Amino acid sequence: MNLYAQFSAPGFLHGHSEWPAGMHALMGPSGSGKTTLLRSLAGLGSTLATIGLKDSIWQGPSHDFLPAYLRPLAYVPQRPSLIPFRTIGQQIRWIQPDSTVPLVTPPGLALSDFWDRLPHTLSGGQQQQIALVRALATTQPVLLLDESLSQVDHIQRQRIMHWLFETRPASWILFSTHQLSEALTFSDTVTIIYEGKVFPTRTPEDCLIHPDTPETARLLGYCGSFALDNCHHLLIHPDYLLIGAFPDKGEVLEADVTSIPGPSPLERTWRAVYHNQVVQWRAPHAARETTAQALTLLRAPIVSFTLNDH
Amino acid sequence: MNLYAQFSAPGFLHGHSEWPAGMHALMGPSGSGKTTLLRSLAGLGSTLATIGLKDSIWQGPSHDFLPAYLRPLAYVPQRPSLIPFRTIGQQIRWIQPDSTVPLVTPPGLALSDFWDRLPHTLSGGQQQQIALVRALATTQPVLLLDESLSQVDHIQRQRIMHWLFETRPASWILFSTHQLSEALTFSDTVTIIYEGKVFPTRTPEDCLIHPDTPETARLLGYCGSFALDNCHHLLIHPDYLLIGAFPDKGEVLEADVTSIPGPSPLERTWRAVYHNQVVQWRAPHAARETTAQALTLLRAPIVSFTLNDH
Amino acid sequence: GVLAGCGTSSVAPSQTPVHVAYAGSLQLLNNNILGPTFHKLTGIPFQGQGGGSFGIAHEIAQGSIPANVFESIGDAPIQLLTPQKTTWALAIAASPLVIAYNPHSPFAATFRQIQDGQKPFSDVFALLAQPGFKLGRTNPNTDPQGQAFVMMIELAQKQYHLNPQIVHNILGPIDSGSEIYTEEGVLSLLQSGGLDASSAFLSEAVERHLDYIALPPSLNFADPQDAATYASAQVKLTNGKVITGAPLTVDVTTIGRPPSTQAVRFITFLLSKRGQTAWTKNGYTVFPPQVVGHVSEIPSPIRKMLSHA
Amino acid sequence: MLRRAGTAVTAVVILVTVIPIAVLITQGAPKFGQALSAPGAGHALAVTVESGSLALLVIFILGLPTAYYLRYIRSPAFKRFVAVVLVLALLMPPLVLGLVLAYVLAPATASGAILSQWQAASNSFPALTLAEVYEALPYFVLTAWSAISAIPKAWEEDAWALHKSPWQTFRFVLWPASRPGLVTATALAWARIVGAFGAPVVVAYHPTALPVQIWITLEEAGLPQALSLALWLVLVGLPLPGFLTWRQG
Amino acid sequence: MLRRAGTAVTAVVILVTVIPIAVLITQGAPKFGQALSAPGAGHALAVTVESGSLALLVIFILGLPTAYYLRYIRSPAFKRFVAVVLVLALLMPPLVLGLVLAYVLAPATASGAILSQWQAASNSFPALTLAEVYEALPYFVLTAWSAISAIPKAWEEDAWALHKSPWQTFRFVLWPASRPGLVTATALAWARIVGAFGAPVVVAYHPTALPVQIWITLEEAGLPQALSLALWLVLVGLPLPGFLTWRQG
Ligand SMILES: [Mg+2]
Ligand SMILES: [Mg+2]
Ligand SMILES: [Mg+2]
Repeated sequence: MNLYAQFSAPGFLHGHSEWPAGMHALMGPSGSGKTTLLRSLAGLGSTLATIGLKDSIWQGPSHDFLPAYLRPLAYVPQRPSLIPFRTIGQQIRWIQPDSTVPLVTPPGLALSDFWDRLPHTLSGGQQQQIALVRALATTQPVLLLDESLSQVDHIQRQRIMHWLFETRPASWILFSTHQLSEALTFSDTVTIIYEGKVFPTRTPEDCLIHPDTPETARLLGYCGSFALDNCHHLLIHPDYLLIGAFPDKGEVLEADVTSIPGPSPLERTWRAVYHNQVVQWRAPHAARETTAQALTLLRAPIVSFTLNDH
Repeated sequence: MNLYAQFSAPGFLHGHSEWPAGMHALMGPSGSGKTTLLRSLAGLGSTLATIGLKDSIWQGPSHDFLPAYLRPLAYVPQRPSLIPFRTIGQQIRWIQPDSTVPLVTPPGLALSDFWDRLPHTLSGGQQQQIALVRALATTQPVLLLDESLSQVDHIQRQRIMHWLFETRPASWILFSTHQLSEALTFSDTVTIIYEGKVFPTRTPEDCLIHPDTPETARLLGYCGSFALDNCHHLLIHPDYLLIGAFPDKGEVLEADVTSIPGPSPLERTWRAVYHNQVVQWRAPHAARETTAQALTLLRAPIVSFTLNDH
Repeated sequence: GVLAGCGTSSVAPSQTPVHVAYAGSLQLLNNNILGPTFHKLTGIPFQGQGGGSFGIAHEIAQGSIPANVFESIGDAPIQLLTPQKTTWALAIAASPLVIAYNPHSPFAATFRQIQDGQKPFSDVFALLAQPGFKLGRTNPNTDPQGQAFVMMIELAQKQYHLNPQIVHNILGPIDSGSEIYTEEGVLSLLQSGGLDASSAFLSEAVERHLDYIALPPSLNFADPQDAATYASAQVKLTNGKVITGAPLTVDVTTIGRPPSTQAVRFITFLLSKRGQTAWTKNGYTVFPPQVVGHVSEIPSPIRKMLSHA
Repeated sequence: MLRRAGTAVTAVVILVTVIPIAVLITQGAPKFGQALSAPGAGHALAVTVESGSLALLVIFILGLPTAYYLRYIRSPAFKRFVAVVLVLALLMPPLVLGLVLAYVLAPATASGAILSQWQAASNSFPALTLAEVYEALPYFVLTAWSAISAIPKAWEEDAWALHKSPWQTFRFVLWPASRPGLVTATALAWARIVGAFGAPVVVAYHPTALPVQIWITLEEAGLPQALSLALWLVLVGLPLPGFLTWRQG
Repeated sequence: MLRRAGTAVTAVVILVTVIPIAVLITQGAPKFGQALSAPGAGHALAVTVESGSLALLVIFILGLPTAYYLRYIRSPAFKRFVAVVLVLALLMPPLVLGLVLAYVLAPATASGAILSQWQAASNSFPALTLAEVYEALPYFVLTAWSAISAIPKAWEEDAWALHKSPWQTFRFVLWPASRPGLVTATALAWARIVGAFGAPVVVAYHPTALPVQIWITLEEAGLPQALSLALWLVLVGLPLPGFLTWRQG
C-alpha cells in the first residue's frame, strides 16, 4: 500500500489522494491548499483527514492522531524554518548526531562554507538549501517539500531537483511547486489542487493528456482552445505545436498564424486565428517562419470546456 | 540624475550602479548579494555604500545616513513581512489612511477576500501579494521588490509583473528574480550581481548580446559554447537557434545535431557536436526534425571565455 | 548542617529550647546577653523572637509563635493573653524614656548645652516646639513608648508650667501625623540624619551610642514610685480607648497553661542576681518584682524567689 | 508523558497558590465589611490607590522609554552594566531600601534638601510614592526590557522600509507586540507597589498606606481584623492586573 | 529626537537606581568587615544561601514545567483562570502571606499537623524555605510564562516535522529560546527569595535568614551595622542573577 490521504468536510480540503513510493509533484495556484495538504500529512494540520502510510494509519476518525514527531517523515515548510540561534552545523548535527555517517547533500552546495554560520547570515536561497539538507539528514522515508526551493537560483534549483529525482534520498518525496516544467520533469506523479479540491494523482503524461478543468489546463500550460462544436474543444499547448502544415507530425489545423517578437528578447508571441477564435502563446524567439496558414498539433486533447482568454 | 549606488570595500558588495526612472531587474545566483543591495538602498544595510536619488544623497562617506523611514521608498523583503497580529485591512489602512483614495492593486487579487483576515490564514503566495499591495499603498517613488513573488503561482505572477511594467505604479521599480524570462520581459534594465560584484546596468538586449563572464552568460540562458580558436568562443542560446541550415536567418554551423524526448513530457533535449565540442539544451517537445547536420545561430556572441558544461 | 549551631550546644543537644518572645527594644539584651548566659548556666538552648509588643501578643494568641516566655513593655499586651495563655505577669524592670537627638542637627548645640547642664532642662521643650523641628515618635495606638511620650509632654507642660499651646506645638495631632514612625524606623531616621530628635528608651540610646537628654524620674515613666504622677496623665487612642499613665515596665510571663519547665527556669533566671545585673548594665532600672494578676497561679519556683526578694 | 507530568505540576502549583488565597478569603471574609470602617483603614485604602497610581505613572514615564531604549543598545558592555545595576536594585531588600532612602531623604543630602523645601522629606506623600517607585521600578524595567527585546528587529525594519517613522512604527507594531510582556511587567510592578511595606514603613509611616495599616491593625486589633484588611488590599490591587491579563486571555 | 529622549530617560533611571546602591555601599562599607562577625550574622548568611538555593530549586521544579505547560493551553478560560490566580498570589503582601502561612502551618490545620510530625511547622528550616518559595513563585511563573509564550509556535512545529520528539525539541530549541526570559524570571525570583522578609519574619524568625537578621541588627545595633549587613545581602544575592545576565550580554 501507499501513502494516502482522504479529506472531507468541514475541512478546507476535500478529495482523496494516494502516492506510491516515488517522487510526486503538487501543483495549484497560490492559496489552493498545497501547504494545507502537506501540513496535514506532516501531522501539523487538521485532525479531520484520514492519513496513513502502508499499514499504519496516522490519523482518522476512529484512530488516534499520530503526532508529527512520530510520523516517519521530514517536512520543509515554505517559510524560512532554520532555527535562528543555532549554526547550520549545530542544526544538522542535531538531526544526524552520528558524524561518521556522511551527510546526504545535493550537488552544488558547499556545506562547509556555511557550517559555522548562523541562518541570518545566509541568503534566502541558501537557507532553503540548508533546510533541505537538514530534512534529508533525518533519513526518514517520507520527505515533504513545500515550495522549498522557491528562492534558489534556476541553475542550482534544476540541479537539486534532478539530483533528488535520480538518487531518491527518500522513498516518498512530495514537493509543491509553481513551475510547470519542474513539476512535470522531476515527478512520477502530479497532484493538482484547486480551491481545496484535491484531484486524483496521475502521471505527468496523463495529466497533460486529460486536463480535468479549465484551471488545471491553464496550470499545465495550455494556452487556449478552439471550439470544434458546442461541446468539443481542442486544447492548444505551445510545446506541442508546429508552425505550418506537417500532416505526418500531427493534426493540421487551417489557421491564420502570425507572430511578433517579444515581450522578452528571448521570446516571440504567436497568435493563431481559427474560425474567428484567437489563441495566443509564446515561444522562443528563433523561428523558421514568422507567419503561416496552418498549425500542426502534435497532441491536442479534445475536452468539454473552453479555455478562453481572461 | 538617477537612483545610484556605489559599493566599496570592506563591504560584501563592490561596484557601482545607476538606475534611471523605470523598472529594473536584479539577477544573480542565490547568495550573490541581491538582498544586500536592496537592503542597502532601503537604508537597512551597510553604512559604507554611497547611495542617493537625484540631487539628494541618502548616505555616503561625508554625508549623514538618511534612515530608512526618511527615504522615499517602499521595500518588500524576501521573507514574509506582514505584521502577524494585524489584519490585512488594518495594515493597508495604516500605510494609506485616507480611505477615499482608491488603493492601487494589481489585477487578479480580490483584496476584499482578505481584508479582515490575519496573515497566518493566507497562503505564502497570497501573503506576498498583500505585501506588494501594502508597499504600493505608500505611493513612494521607489519600490524595491526582493523576490517578492517567489511563492505566487506562475499565471498570477506574470499578470502582476505585466501590470507593474505597464502601469508603473512607482517611478523606480527594482526587483530581484531568479526567472530569466521575468527579468528580461518586465524590465528596462538588468543588473547582474555575482559573488558581490555588481555589474553595470544595461538593457536586457545589451545584456544578452554582451555577457560579461561565464556565470552571467549562464544566468542569461546561454547553454554552452563552441571554441572557434583559443580565445574566441561562440555562445549558444537555445532561444536563438534553428535546427538545420538557414543561411538567410543567421550563421550556419555545420554540427551534428540529435535530440531525444524529455526530461519532461513538454521538452526535448538537444545535443549538438561541433569539432568534438558538445552543447546540450532543451526546447519544446514539438520539432519538425529531430536530427540535423547543421545549426543556424540567429544571434551568437563571440566571447573570450568558454562555457563548458559542469 | 543547616540546623546545627542554631542555638543548640554541646551540653544537651537534644534539650527542648526555651522560646522567648520579646518587645523589639529588648532584642539586644535578650539575644546577646540573657540568652547566651541562660544557655551556659542551664544547658537549655535559647530562641528569641522580637517584634512590636502588641503584634507579638496577637501572634502568640493566634498560635503562630511557639513562645514559652513573653517579655512585654507594659502589661497591656499580656492582658490579651489572659486567661488562655497566662493569668499573671511580673513587672521586673523599666527603661527610662529619653529624648535622643541628632548630633548633626542644627539644634544639636542647644541639646548639648542642656545635656551638659549649661541650660536648664526645661528649655528642651521649647526647642521641640520650634517650627521646623523634626521630631520622631512612635505610634501611641500600637506602642507603649508612643503613649508614654505623649503623656510625658503633657506632664512636662504641667510640671514646668509651660504654655498649654506647647503640647500641640510639639506633638501636632496626637495619634496621627507626620511625626509618627515605626519603632524600627524612628531611630534609623535619626541616625541617617532625617530627624532632629526622637523618643527612645535609655537602653536603645545606650545600645546605639546615641546622644540623648535624660528625663527626670517624674517624666521618664520608669520609676514605680512615681506611678501616681504618671497616672495623672492620659492619652486617648484613635479607637476611643483612654490609656492612663503607668510605669513603662518590662513585664514577663510564661506562656501556656501549665507553663513548660524551661519557661519557669528562664523566669527564675531573670529574677536571679545574674539576670538582674544584665538588666542594669543595659540601661534598665530594676526594682523588686511587682505581680500583676493572679499570684496563686505563679509557678512555685518563681513564687519562692518573689518571697525571698 | 511529558504533558501528563506538566498537568500534574501545574495542578500542584495552582493548588499551592490557591491555598493562601483561600485562607485569606475565608479568614478575611467575616470582618470584611467592618474592616474599612476601622479608624485609618479607609484613609489608608485611598492613600494606597492614590500614591500607587502616581507611582505606577512615574514608573511608566521612567520605565517604558528605558525598556524601549535598551532594545536599541548594541554595546554589550553597556547592556551588561545596565543589567547589573538593575539586578543590584532588585536585590535591595525593601527594608534596606527604606533605610537607604532615609539617607537619601535626609535634609543633609541634596535630594532631601530640595524635597524639604517643598514638603517634609520623610513621612510625606512624596516619600511614600518614592518608596513605592523604588520598590517596583527594577521589576518593571527588567521584565519589560526582557519582553521588548524579544520582539524581532525585522518587524520594525519592515515598517521603516514602508516609509513609517519610528514613532508610527512604535504605535502600530512595537507597542501592540510588546503589550503581553508589558502586562506582565505592569502586574509585577503594581503588586510591588500596592504591597510595598519595607520601604514605606521606614520613610513613610504617614500617610499610611494599606500594607502599613495592615501591620498597625495587626498590632492593634489582631489577626482577624488584619486579614480582613489584607483582603481589601488584594481586592483593591486586583482590578488593574486582573483586567490587563484577562483581556489578553 | 525620540532617541535623545530615550537616552535622557534611561540616564535618569540609571541615576535614580544607582543612588541607593551607592548610598548602601558608602554607608555599609566602613563596618563591612565586622558585620559578619556579629553574633548570628554569619549563620544568617549561610541560612539565606542554603534555604534560598533550596527555595529556588523548588521554584524551578514547580515553576518551569508550569510555565512550559501553560504555553500549550489553548482554552482562554483556563489561561485566564491561571493568570488571575497568579496575579492574586502576586498581590498578596509578604506580611499577609506570612500571617496566612502561619495559619496554614498552625498545628491545628491538616498541613501543619503533617509537617509537625516531622519537624516544627513554623520557625523551622522548611518553614523558612516555604515562605521564600511563596514570596517568589508567582513572580517566577508569571515572568517565565510570559517569556515562553512569546516564542513562535512554528519553531517547535518545524522541529517536530523533522522527527524530533517534544523533549528533544525542548532541549535544542525551546529551552535556549526561552533562556533570556528565564534569566529575568530567575533574577526576579532570586531577588524575592534573598530579600524575603515579610513572610519569614512571621513563620520563620528562626532559623534567621539575612533579611530578618538585618532587622534584628537594626534593633540591636542601629543603622550603620544594619547597612553593612545589608551590603552583604546584596553581594551574596548578586552572583547568581549577575552571572546569568552577564552571560547574556
Ligand atoms: Mg504558494
Ligand atoms: Mg503554500
Ligand atoms: Mg536574497
